[in-house]
Amino acid sequence: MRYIPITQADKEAMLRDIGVSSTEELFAANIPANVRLQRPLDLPAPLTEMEILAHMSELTAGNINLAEYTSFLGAGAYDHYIPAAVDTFLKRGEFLTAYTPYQPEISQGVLQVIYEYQSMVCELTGMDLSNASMYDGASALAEAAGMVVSQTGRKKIIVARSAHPNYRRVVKTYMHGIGVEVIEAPLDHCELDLNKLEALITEEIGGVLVQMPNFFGHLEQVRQIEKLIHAKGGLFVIAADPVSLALLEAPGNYGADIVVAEGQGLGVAPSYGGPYLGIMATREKFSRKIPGRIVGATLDNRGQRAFVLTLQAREQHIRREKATSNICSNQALIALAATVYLTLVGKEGLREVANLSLQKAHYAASEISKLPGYQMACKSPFFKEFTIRTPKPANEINKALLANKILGGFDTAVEYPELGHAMTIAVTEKRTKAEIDRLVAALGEVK
Amino acid sequence: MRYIPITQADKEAMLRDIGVSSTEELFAANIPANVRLQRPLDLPAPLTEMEILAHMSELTAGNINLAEYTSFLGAGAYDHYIPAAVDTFLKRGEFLTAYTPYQPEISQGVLQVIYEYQSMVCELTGMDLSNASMYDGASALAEAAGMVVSQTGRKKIIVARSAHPNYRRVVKTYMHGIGVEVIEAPLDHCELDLNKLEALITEEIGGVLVQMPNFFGHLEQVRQIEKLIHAKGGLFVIAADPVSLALLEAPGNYGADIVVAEGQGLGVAPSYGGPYLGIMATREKFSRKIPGRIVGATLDNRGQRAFVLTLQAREQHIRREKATSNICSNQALIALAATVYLTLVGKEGLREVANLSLQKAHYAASEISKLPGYQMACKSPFFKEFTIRTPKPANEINKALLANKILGGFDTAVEYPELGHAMTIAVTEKRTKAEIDRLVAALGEVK
Amino acid sequence: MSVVPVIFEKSTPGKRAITFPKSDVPAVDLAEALPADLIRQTPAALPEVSEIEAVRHFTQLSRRNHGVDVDFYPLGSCTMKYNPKVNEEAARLPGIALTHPLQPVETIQGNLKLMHTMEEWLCEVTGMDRMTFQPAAGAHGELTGVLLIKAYHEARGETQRTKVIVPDSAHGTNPATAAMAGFEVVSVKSLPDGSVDLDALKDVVGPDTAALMMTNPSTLGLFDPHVQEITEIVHQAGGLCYYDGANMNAIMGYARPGDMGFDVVHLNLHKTFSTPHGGGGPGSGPVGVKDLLVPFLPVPVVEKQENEYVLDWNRPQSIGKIHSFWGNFGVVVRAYAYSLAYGPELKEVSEYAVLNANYIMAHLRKYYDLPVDRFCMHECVLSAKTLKHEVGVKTLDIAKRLLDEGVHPPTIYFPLIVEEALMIEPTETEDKATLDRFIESMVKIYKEARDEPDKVKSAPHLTVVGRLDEALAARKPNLRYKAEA
Amino acid sequence: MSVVPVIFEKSTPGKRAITFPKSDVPAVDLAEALPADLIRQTPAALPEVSEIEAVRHFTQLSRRNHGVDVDFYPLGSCTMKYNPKVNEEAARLPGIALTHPLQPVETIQGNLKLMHTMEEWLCEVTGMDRMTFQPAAGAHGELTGVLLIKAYHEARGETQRTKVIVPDSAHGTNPATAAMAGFEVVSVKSLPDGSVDLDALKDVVGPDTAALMMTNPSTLGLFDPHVQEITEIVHQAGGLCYYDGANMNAIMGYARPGDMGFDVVHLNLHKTFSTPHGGGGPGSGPVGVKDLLVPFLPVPVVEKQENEYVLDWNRPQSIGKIHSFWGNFGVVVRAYAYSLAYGPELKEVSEYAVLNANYIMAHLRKYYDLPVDRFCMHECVLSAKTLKHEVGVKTLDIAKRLLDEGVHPPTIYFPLIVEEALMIEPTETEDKATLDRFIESMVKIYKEARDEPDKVKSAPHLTVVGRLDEALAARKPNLRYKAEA
Ligand SMILES: Cc1ncc(COP(=O)(O)O)c(C=O)c1O
Ligand SMILES: Cc1ncc(COP(=O)(O)O)c(C=O)c1O
Repeated sequence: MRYIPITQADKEAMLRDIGVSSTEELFAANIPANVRLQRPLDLPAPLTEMEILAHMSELTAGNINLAEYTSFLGAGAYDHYIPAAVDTFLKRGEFLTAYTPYQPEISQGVLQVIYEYQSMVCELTGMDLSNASMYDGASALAEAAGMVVSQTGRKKIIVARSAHPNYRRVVKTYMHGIGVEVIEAPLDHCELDLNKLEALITEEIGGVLVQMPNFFGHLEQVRQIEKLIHAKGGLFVIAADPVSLALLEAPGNYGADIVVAEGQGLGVAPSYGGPYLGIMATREKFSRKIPGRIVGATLDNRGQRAFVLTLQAREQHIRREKATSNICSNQALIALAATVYLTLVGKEGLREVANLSLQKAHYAASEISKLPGYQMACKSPFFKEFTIRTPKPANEINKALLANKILGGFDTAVEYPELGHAMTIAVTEKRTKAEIDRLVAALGEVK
Repeated sequence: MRYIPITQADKEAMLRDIGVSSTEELFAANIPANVRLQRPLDLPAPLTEMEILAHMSELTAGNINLAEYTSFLGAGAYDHYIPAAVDTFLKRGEFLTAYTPYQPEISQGVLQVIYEYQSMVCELTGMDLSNASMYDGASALAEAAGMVVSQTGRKKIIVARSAHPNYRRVVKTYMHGIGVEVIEAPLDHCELDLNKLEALITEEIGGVLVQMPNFFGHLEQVRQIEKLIHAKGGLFVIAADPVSLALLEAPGNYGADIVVAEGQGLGVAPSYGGPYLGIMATREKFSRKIPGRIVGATLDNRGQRAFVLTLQAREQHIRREKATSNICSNQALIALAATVYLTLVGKEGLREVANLSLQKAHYAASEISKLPGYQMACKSPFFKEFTIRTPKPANEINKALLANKILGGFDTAVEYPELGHAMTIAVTEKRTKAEIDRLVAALGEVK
Repeated sequence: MSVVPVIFEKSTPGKRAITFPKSDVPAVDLAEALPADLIRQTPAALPEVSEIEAVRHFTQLSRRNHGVDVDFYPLGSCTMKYNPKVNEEAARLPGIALTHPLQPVETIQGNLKLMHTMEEWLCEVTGMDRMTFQPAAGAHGELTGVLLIKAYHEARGETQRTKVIVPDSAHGTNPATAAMAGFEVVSVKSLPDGSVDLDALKDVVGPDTAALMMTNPSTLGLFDPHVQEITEIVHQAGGLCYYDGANMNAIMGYARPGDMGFDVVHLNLHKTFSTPHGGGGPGSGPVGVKDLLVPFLPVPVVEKQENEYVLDWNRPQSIGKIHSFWGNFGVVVRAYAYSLAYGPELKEVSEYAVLNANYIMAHLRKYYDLPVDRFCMHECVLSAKTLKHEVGVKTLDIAKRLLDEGVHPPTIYFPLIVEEALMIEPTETEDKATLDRFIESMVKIYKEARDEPDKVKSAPHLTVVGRLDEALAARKPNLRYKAEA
Repeated sequence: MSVVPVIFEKSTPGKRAITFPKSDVPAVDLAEALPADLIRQTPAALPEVSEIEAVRHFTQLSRRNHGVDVDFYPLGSCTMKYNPKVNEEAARLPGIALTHPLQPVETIQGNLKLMHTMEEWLCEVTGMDRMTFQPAAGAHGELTGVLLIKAYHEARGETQRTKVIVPDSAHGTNPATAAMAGFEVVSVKSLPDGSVDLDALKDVVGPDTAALMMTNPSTLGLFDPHVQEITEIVHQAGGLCYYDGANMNAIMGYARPGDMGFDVVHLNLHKTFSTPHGGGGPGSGPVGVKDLLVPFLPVPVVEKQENEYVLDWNRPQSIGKIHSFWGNFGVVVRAYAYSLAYGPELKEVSEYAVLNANYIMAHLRKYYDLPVDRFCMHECVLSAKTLKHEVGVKTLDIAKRLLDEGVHPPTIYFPLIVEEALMIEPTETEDKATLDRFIESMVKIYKEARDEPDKVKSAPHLTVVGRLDEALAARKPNLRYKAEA
C-alpha cells in the first residue's frame, strides 16, 4: 500500500458511488475465471523505504565503481566529467515526471529543451535536423540503416568491422527483420581496408556505416569513403563520438547523410550501460524519413513564439504500419542532461574536454609504448582512445590492474582475435598525469 | 573569474557608461591609499569545478562516515532515517536560493512552509506559538534563558547539570554578557537531585532550564520540577528531543513556559554538527518576548489567504537595541527539511520512529547489561539513549569498536568524571537487531 | 516571462560556465596528432553562457512545464503514477550510477544479481519463463518480441509465416513494430467494445500467420472476455501470441499473460513499475517469453552459476543484440526498488487503479458519452461526441480547457475506434480528493460547453502560451536555432 | 492555483507517506518503560498525507517563490549572488554530510583540516590572526565578537568599559548585538554620506568605551575615507574596533579590516562566499580576531599538532561556546569549495561587484534621487524621495511594481538615514544583459509613476497574491494552523 493514498473510508465511499460492494466485482465483471490467478504472487514481503535503501546499498556495495577506481575503460561508455548542475535539472519534478509533450501549452519547458537539444546536435554534426533522441548509439545506428534502406530501396548495406561490435550486432538484428543483408567491411590492422571496401561497394549497396573514431579509438579515412559510396549512389552514415566533434570535422562537412552518436559522454552517468542517449541527425531532404519525435518552433494565438511536436506524419501514432519507425518513448531526460551539459561547457568547454582527452590519451599511448612488449596496434591517428598490443592476454593484465584500483582497457581478444593480445585504452579529461603514470607503472609491474 | 559572467567587451561598455576608464578608478575614489592591500592575496591558485570535487572527495575520503560505520553515538546528533524526498526540496532553487521572505507576494512558498513549520512545532510541544527557527538547540536554549531574564527581571537562572554540556556552555556564554548568574543544579546519578534543586530555587531565580530526556537519555521528573519553579514565580524551560515528543507528554501539558529543541533528528543530515535547527516555542502571553522571525496568515487585497512576516516590532531591524534578540538570518532551509520530514512521516510515522528507537534502545540496554562489567548508570526511565557503566575507560572501548566498523557511544569521562567509566549509547529506528547484536558481541570481546 | 529566449539567444562570445584544468601532460600538437583534412575548422556554435544563466534558463523552463509532481496527470495508456523519490536515490548509489557496462563480471556481481532477481520477479508477475531487459522502451520491447517470433518460425523452417494480426484498436506501435520487423500487418476490426472479433480472427488466421499482437486490457480499458479462445485460435493456426503489457497496471496479481496463453509479453516499467517518464523517456520495456522462445533471446543473458552471476553470450540461436549494452539499467533499478516496496501487494496496485478509473467513470458518464457500458479496468474511455454534435465543442477543446484547471488532460482521440475519445487513466496513486477535483473540473467544463461554448473553444486562457499554430509548424519547419545572418 | 491549502487541510486520518519496519527486537511495553504521567495521551496532530500529496504540496509551494535561481535578486546588504551547484554536491559527500560532530578526532581529520585551512584563508582575506566558525550567522558572529571584546576588557580589569558606539547608519543587528551582550549602545550620527563623523566620535569615546562597531563600506555602499583615523581614535581611548564584514564583497583583495586597525571582524559566508540563503538561512558568520583576542575565542579551537588536527578545549580564558558543536559546518564546506574556485582571484569578485553597482547607479541616477554623489562600492543607494513628494509614489510601490517584472526588488527603507531608500546590490554574478533589463524595468516604472501612478500604487498585478494586509496579520495574529472545532 506504499504509494496508494486511498483510505478505507474513501474506498467504501467510492465503491458506493460506483454501485458495487467490492473491487472484486469490478474484476469479476472483466476477467474471465479461467484466466484468474488463484494464488498470491510469490514475491518477497514488502519493504519500507528505509529497508529498500539499506538493501540496495548493501547489494551494490561490492560493485567496483568509478569513484573509487581509476578507469581507462571506454569502448562506448566514457568517464567524462559531469558538471554538478546537470543533476539539479534531472531531479526537477517538472522535467522528471512529465511525459512526451502532447499538450504544448503546459509543456513549453520540455519542448524548448528538446528544440535546443536538436539545435546543438545540428551544430555538432553539421546536419540540418535532429530528432528528439533515440534509445542509444547502437539502436540509432540501426535506425539509420533502416532509413538508408527505405530511402534507397536497396537491400544490402555495409558496416565497418571497426564499428563497435555491439552496434554491429544491433544493426544486424534490426536488418534481419526486414531481410536486409549486412556485409562487414574488413580491416587492415584496426582501420578499414579501403581497397577491399571499394570492391564491396556496388550499386546494390544502400549505404556504408562507419564509426568515427572507430571502436579502436582511431580515425577512419572518411573523406575517401564518402567518395566511394556516393559514387555508387549509396548513403554515408557516420556513428560519431559527440565529444570528438569539438576537434574533428563535422560529418556534415565531409558528406555524411546521416549522423548518429552515443550521447553518454555528454553529462550522463555510466550507470552500467543505460539509460544513454541515441543521437540522430540528417539532412533536410530526409526530413520525412527520420524516425522519432521532432520539435519545431511556431506561434501561439497570442503571437508568441512557442514550441510544439511537429512532422508527426512520420510517426507510429499517425501512420501505424507505414511509420518511419515504431519508436514512441525515447530518452528525453537524457537529452535534457546533454543539453544542460553542452550549455554548461559551451563552445569552448567542449573543445577543452576534447583537447584534454586527446592530450592525455597521447601521453598515455607514448608512455605505454615505451614499456617492453607494448606496441601500438595501429598507426592511424587517434582521439581519446587507442589500441595497443600487450605482452600477455589483456584480461590477465586487467586483473593485476584491478588490484591497483585501476579499471583497465577493453580486452579485444574475444571481439578481434586477429589482433592477438591487445587492449583499447580510453583516457578522458578526468585522468591526471599522476593517474596515467600510475597505470604505466602498474603495467610495467605486471609479471 | 569562475562565476563572473561579464565579458571584456561588456566591461568596457559599462566603464564607458560609468564614465571611468578602469575599475581601479572606482576603488581609488573610495578606498584611501593607506589601507589598500598592495599585494595579491596569498591563496592557492584557482581550481576548476572538476578539481574542486576531486580535491574535496580526497580530503574527506578518510573520514569515517555513518553510511559505512554503524553508529551508536548520539549526544545531541542522531542517526535517524531521512526520507529520500526531503533532499529533493532542499535542492529546489526556489527554496535554496531565496532569502528571508521580505516581499511576501513572491515568497508565498517559503512563508507557507514556515507557517506550517510553526504549526507542527506547536503540535509537538503543546505550545501556542513558535518562531521560524533559531540557530541550533544550544543557542535556542540560551535565547530562552534571555527571555526568562527579560520576562522576570531576575538575574539568576538555574540550569540542570544533566543538560547537554555544550548547551550549558552556550547558556553561560550568553548569560555572562548580560550579567546573569547561571547556577548548575546538581545530580543524583544521572538525574536532577530534586531536594537540592528545591533548595536552590528562590524568588531570585528567573527560571529553571531542564533537558528532557536529559543528556544521558533518561527522563527528568518534570512535573515535580514544574511545581517547584512556578511556586517561586520563575519560568520553566524545557529543551526537548522533538522525536521523543511523539511518545512523551508535550511540555505544554506539564507546564513548560518555553520549549526549545534541537531539530536535527527531523530529517537533517548530521553534517559534522551543522547546519542544524533551533526550535523555539512558547505561550501566547510571551509572544512579544520571543526572538526571531514569525510568519502569520492574513488576507491579500484580492481576499485570498496569504502569509507574511509579522510581529516584527520585536526584531532588530525595527527595534535595534531594544529588540528581543539580534537574530536575523536563521535556519529556514533546515526548518523546511523538518517540515517536509514531519509531513512525510506524519502523525503515525513519528510515533513509529520514536517507538522503534525506544524498543531498540531498551533491547540494547538489556543485552549490554548482561555483559560482565556493564551496568546501567541510572535507574530512571529512558527513551532512545541510555548511559551505562563500562568495565574500562569508554574511549578505549570505542577504539576497539571502531575496528569493528562501529561508532561507539559518548564517553562521559571528561564531562561527568563523577560517573567513572561510562558511555551514553544512542539507538535509533535505523539500527537492526543484528547491528545491536554485533555491538554487544564486540563489547563482549573488548579485552 | 511568457517567452524564454532560447539558450543560443542568450549566448555572448567568451562567456563560460564550466572550465577545465590546464593540461598536465607534455603537449601534443593537434596538427601532428590529427590529419589536416579532419581537423574541425569552424567550431560548433554551442551557446556561450555563464553558470547562473544556464541555471536560470533551465529553472525557468522547468517552471513552464507540468509533471506528476505538480498535479494530476490522467493521460490514458501512459500510467502516469507517482514516481517515488527513493527510487531516484537508489539509482544514484555509486555502485549503480558509477559502474561501467564492460567491467569484468566479477567486479559487478551486485548489478547482475539485481537483474537476475528482477527477472525472476517479473516472470512471476507475468507468468513467463525468462525476461530480457535490453529493450529501452515499450516499442523497443515489441520489436524484440516480434523478432523473437520471427526467429522461432525461421528456426522451424516456417518462413511463410509473414503476417502479423493487429486489432484496429491497437496502439500505433503495434502495427509499426510488425512492419519494422518485416511482417505484413493484417488489421482486424475490433468489436465495438474493443475486444477481438473471434469470427474475424478466425477468418484471417492461417498458415501465413506469424503472430497476433494483442493489448489486454484493450485500449478501451476492457479485459477481453475471450482471451483464452483467442490465443488458442492463433496457436492452432501455428502462430504465436504477443501481449502488449502496457496495461499491466490493471491486472497484477489478478491474471497473467502467461496463463492466458501468450508466448511473449513486454512490460513498460515506466508505466506499471513507477519509473519516471522524464519528459518522454527513458523507459524500459523488458520482454518476457515462454520456454519455446528462450533460445532466441538477445545476448547476453544473465545466468547464475553456482554462487556467481555471469553474462552468457554463447547462445547460437539468439536474435543478437537490441541495445548497446544491457538496456536502460538505471530504469530497471528504479523498478526493482518499486517492486521491493510492494512484493505481493502489487495486486493492490491494480485493485486501486481499477477502483479509481471506475470511480471517475461512474461520475462522468452522466455528462459525457460512454462508448461501452461496462465496468472498466485501469482506465475509462469516454467520448465528447454528443457535445461536438450539439454545441460544436470538441474533445480537443475540452482538453485545452482542462489546462486552465491546472491538470493534464486525458489522452485524446485514442483509441481510434472511439469518436472524440477521452481516455482517462487516473492510476492508483491518486486519492479521492484529487479525483473529485478532476470530476468537478470535467463537469464544470461540460456545463461551460453548454452555456458558454466559446470559452471552451478558445481555451486555454491561463497558460503561459495559448493554442499553437501546429499547421505553421509543419508547413514551415523551424527545427533548430540558427543565428540570424 | 492561487491558494495552496496548508498541509494540515490536506490531511486525512490514516493516510501515510513514509512507514517504518516492524520492530525486530523483543517488545518492551511502553507502560513499563515510561512513567504513566509522562506518556503522551493525545498524539501531536501532524498531517496525515500520502507521499504524492507531500511532494506535490512542496513542489507547488516552491513554484510560488522567487530565488536567485529564478531571476535577478538585487537585495541590498544581502549579496544575493549565484550559489554554485558544485558546492551543494561537495556538501553532500558522505565524508562530510554523514559525519557525527562527536566522532573521535582521529576519525575525522579531513573535516578538521578543511576548517583549519579555511581559517587560514579567511585570515588572509581579512588580515586577522585567527578565526572561529562557531557563529551560525552574521548576527551570531557579532555577538561572539562583542563578547570577545567584553572578555578582553574584563581580563584587563576594565569593567567600566560598558559602552559600544554604533553609527546610526548601522544594520539593526549591530545595536541589538551590543545590547544582547550587556553593553549600553551609544548611537552616533553619521555624516550625510554615511561615514563616521570624526568629531562626533571624538565626543563620545572615552574610558567607558568598550568598542566601536562599524560597517565598512557603510550601508550606503561607501568606503569610509577616514577609517584608519577612526580606529586610531577608538584605540587611543582604550576601546576595540569591531568590523561588520557583511559588505566584504566590496573589498576582497583591495583592503583588509585587519590592516585598517580592526580587532574583530565577522564575515557572512552566505553573502560573500556564495553559500545559499535557504529562504532565510542557514548562514555562517565566522569571526576573525587579532592576537590580543585569541585567548578568548570559543572552545574548541582546531589546532594542528605535528601531522594531526585536534580540537583544543583547554583554553581557560575562552568565552565558552556559542554553538552546540562547531558551527554550521556544512555551510563552511560550501564556502571552502567557493574559495577553491577563486583563490587570489577573489579580488575580481569585488572588482566586478563594484563595477555592476556603479553601472546601475550611472543609469538610474537620471531617474531616481542619489543621496550621495560619489562612486559607490558593491551597492548603490538611491531614493524615491522626489517621486514621493511629486506624485505620491513611494519606494514600497516601486518595489511592488518590480515584482511584476519578475525580479526581486532591492532592499527598501534601509539604511534608515536615507529617505525612501532603495538599496541595490547586484553582485558580480550578474551579467550586463540582466542589469540592463533591470535598469529598463526601473526606468519603465519611473515613467509609469509619472504617467499612471495608480498602476504603480496598486501593484503588484501579476503575482499569485496581491498586496497583503500586514496590519491584520499583526492585529489578529494567526501564527499556526488550528483544526476548526
Ligand atoms: C498500449 C501501448 N503499447 C505500446 C506503447 C509503447 O510504449 P513506449 O512508449 O514505451 O515505447 C504504449 C505507449 O504509450 C502503449 O500505450
Ligand atoms: C550589514 C549587516 N550586518 C549584519 C547582518 C546580519 O547578518 P545575518 O543575517 O547573517 O545574521 C546583515 C544581514 O542582513 C547585514 O546586512
